[in-house]
Amino acid sequence: MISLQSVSKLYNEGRPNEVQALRDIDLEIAPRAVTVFKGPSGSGKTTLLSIVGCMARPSTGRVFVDGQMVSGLPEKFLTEQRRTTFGFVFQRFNLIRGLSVLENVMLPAVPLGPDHAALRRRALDRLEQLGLGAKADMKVEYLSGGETQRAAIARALINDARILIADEPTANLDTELTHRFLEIVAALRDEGRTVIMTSHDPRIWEADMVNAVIEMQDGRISGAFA
Amino acid sequence: MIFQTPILALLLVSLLASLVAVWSGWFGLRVLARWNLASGSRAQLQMERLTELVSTLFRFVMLAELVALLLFVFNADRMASLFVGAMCAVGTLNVNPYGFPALYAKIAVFFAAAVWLMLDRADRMGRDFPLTRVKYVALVGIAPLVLLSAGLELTYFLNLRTDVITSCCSKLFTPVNPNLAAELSGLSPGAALWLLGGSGAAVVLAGAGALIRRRGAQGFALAGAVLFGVAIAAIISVVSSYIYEHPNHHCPFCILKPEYGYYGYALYGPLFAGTALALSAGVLQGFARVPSLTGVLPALIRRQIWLSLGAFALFGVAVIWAIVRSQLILFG
Amino acid sequence: MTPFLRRQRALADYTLAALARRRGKNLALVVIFSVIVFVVASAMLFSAALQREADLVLAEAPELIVQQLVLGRQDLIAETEIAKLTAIRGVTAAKGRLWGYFYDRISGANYTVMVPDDPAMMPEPGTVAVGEGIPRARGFTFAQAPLFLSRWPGELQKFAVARTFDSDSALVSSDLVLMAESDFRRFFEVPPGVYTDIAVSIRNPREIATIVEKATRAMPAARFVTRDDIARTYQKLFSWREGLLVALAGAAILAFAIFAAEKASGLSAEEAREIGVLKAIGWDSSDVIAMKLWEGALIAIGAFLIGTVAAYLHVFGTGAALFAPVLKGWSVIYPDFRLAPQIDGMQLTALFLITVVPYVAATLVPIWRAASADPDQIMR
Amino acid sequence: MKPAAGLRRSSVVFALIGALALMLALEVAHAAWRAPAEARRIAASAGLVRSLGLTDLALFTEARYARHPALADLHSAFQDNPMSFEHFPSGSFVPLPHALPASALGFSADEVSR
Repeated sequence: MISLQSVSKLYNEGRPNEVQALRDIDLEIAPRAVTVFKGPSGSGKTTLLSIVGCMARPSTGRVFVDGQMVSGLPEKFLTEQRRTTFGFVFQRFNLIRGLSVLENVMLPAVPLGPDHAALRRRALDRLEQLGLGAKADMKVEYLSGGETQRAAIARALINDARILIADEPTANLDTELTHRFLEIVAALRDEGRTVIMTSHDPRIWEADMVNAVIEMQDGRISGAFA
Repeated sequence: MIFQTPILALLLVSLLASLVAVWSGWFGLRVLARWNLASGSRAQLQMERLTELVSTLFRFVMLAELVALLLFVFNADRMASLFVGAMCAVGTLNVNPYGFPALYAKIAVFFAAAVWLMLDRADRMGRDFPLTRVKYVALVGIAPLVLLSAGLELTYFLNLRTDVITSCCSKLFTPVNPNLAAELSGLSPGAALWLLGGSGAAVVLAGAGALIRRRGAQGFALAGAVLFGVAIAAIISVVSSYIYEHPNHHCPFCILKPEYGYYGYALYGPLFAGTALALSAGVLQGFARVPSLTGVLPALIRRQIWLSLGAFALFGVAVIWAIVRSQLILFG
Repeated sequence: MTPFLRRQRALADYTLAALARRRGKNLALVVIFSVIVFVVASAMLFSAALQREADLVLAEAPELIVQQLVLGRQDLIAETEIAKLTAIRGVTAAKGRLWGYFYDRISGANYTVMVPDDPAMMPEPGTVAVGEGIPRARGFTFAQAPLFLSRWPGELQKFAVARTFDSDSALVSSDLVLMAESDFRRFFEVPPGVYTDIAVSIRNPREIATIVEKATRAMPAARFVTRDDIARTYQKLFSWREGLLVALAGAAILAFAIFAAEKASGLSAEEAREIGVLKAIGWDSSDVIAMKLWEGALIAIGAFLIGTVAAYLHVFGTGAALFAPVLKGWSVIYPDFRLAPQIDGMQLTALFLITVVPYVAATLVPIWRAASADPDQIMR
Repeated sequence: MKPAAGLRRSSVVFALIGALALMLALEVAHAAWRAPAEARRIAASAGLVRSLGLTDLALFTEARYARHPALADLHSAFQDNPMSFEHFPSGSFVPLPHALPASALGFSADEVSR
């Protein structure tokens, strides 16, 4: 359960290139559901996602995750919150080149210091589930687009995050892969996870398994559909 | 004199420590003026990130200073043969009036930095950085100490003159001379051991009390500080004699020499560690009631008290072993 | 293993994986750093070992040497002065020493010609005992080859070589030619009744200062060199030179530290993006700093160990082959010596502080700068 | 540095560092092991020093004043200024004997050590 109360975000405050990315947002995001933000680029979707995901502090306003206020936390604690609660799939997936798929998947767990062998097994299981078991030792730059995305999903889930955040996950994928992605998302929701996405891909917000679509424009919420 | 590898290494560490101290002192002043955790502004965020840098730098400097403290004494010992009359570190440190003050300043920096690091650690455990102001007030206080220590050290090394006839530990630590060192060596062995045992018991009692009642670590810190003083006095007055197996040799430095199996390190290492932990437990106790720390700080304090007691116990074992092993019989 | 250690190990794993991607560049870095450590460590070990050897060997030198000074230059000293010295209480013995230099035009070498102090070492007239450097300088091809000495063209004096000192004592005896006193005085035309200088033995070393004071009053024109003066001269000679070399190497270390800082701060766009990704997926600044410190620590400690281990082999295995040319200078006779291997905690500590600390220090601020990137920048 | 399958990179590198540390330890041990033999050799040299009445090492034999730094003739060529650059390379290794008593030099120790 995530709620935002009159959240605004300013970038580069006090400088000539000041940008008001979010204006006075009030929002509740349901748990165990798939929520999609849609809107043109520059509408503040991504900024909202990074505030929801404890990646950035809002300039004003309050953010609650599971009833606990996180908006005033120093970065260190915000990070702690983030890495145990959220998993991220970025627009360009952002896997680290030169490392193997397995190494990439294990990365978010490093600061927690888990047992290496157990972690490795967990990562391999996750890759197996996503159909990447055979490519675990391959360098990430040799993966195809769909495989890269699935590797990114595996990485996002390695700390067993309850909330998966995906920024334009299907921007570079063809229809078949998009369907494959939606299947994965549906399976995750059925596992009891919350999924939050941004997208301007109609294939996503028209999909059946999406529970809520929130439309944004100029840093404001301009509409919500269930 | 300055072109000697150990001296160059020591000066290098002092220089780095001074740079860090000056910069972080200045940053501390800025924090005291502008710290506002409620603000989400860029400047505040930047400041929060800089605290990370200050902590990292301080930890690094602290480690380097610890090694440098060892090297300082070791080097003083080694250079003794350069000076007429010097037999060990005492003579070298006595070559000019800055030697001993430089050593004391280095020790003070060690304790101050140790306590500060613990404060820093406690601060970072609280979700609202509750001790930030305290921490930076302390830092603004420590910075001049670091500079003073570096200045004394530099002055000392620049003024090393080999044609000065200096004194040796056998002259300094003899009961006949009217000075503090002589007073300490003149302390009767029995009284010194009783004092040491007494303050050791006080430390154990204070520690047990603080562990059971979950407060009163300040008393433990005080007992630890007293034990430190008494222990140094006892080392000079009696323990060193046992190690040298010679009733009139009272030097607190010669025990660091290889001839005596580097036994001094077994004494000073635990003693310094135990005292530093005791002091920081005492200081932290003052903040145990800060709301965001009530959940975590008592556990940290308890751990420090346990570790401190353990270190003092190691020191005690080293003292007893020195006495048991020795051929020297002072009593009986 | 505790989570703390597992975290450290995982951080090390990551940094190694990252380093392995630019393997050539990073190996080159380690190699350059190792070479710097090697030079500094060799200088330290070499001078410390020489110094120790000098200390121990010269501890047996005469307690006091008395030289006659004329116009500020050393001159021959009269036998009558010996009595003045033996008259002082505490002086066990005072003996005139006969020694000097002989420039050998054939080999271009300077020999030290000497009459031994101890009668048991005195060669028979007509024979000499020589250090191991003399046969080498002369290119003797067979064991019993005689030594011909010539002071000017046309003059030639033949000495049988009764004994050659082996290279165990080369450091003190390499260029020596020992002669009987009669040979010495005749060959060098030193009149009877004078000596080069006087060696004084003193029973109690604590009395040396008092004895020098008394002797100065008795012989105001003389110069007194005590054994401690000699030992101190050597200690300073070696540690001063070592320090200077280290200071010079310090310039190299500084340059290297600047280079390291530059490398750490001039992160490529790729690396900066990577750190952004790490932060975005849940690494804290302190994790990134710890990871980068591992990078520095692995490079620095690796280089430190490689450099130190190699320096030991260089100094004690090959006899400091790289330093020999400097020490040798233009001397024709350079002792063929091996030093007693010696390495101690203080040397290692000082070496560690002087090489590793600047490197790590130089990278700290750039590391922090990289680590404090905004985690959300990767999404923008 | 290519990790073998299943072997962590850190294991490989820690093992390498461990091996280097072990070599360093072996060198320390070697120095300790050689010590008695070296002590005998040094004692023999020291005996030679005693019976011959030597005062200096035979390390710098290129010139007469370099041969005996402790007894050097203080006014020979190239030595007038303690900081003067040397004619001989080893001169850069052999500074003036600083420790000589001021009285014997005829000028103050300050001037010498500067």
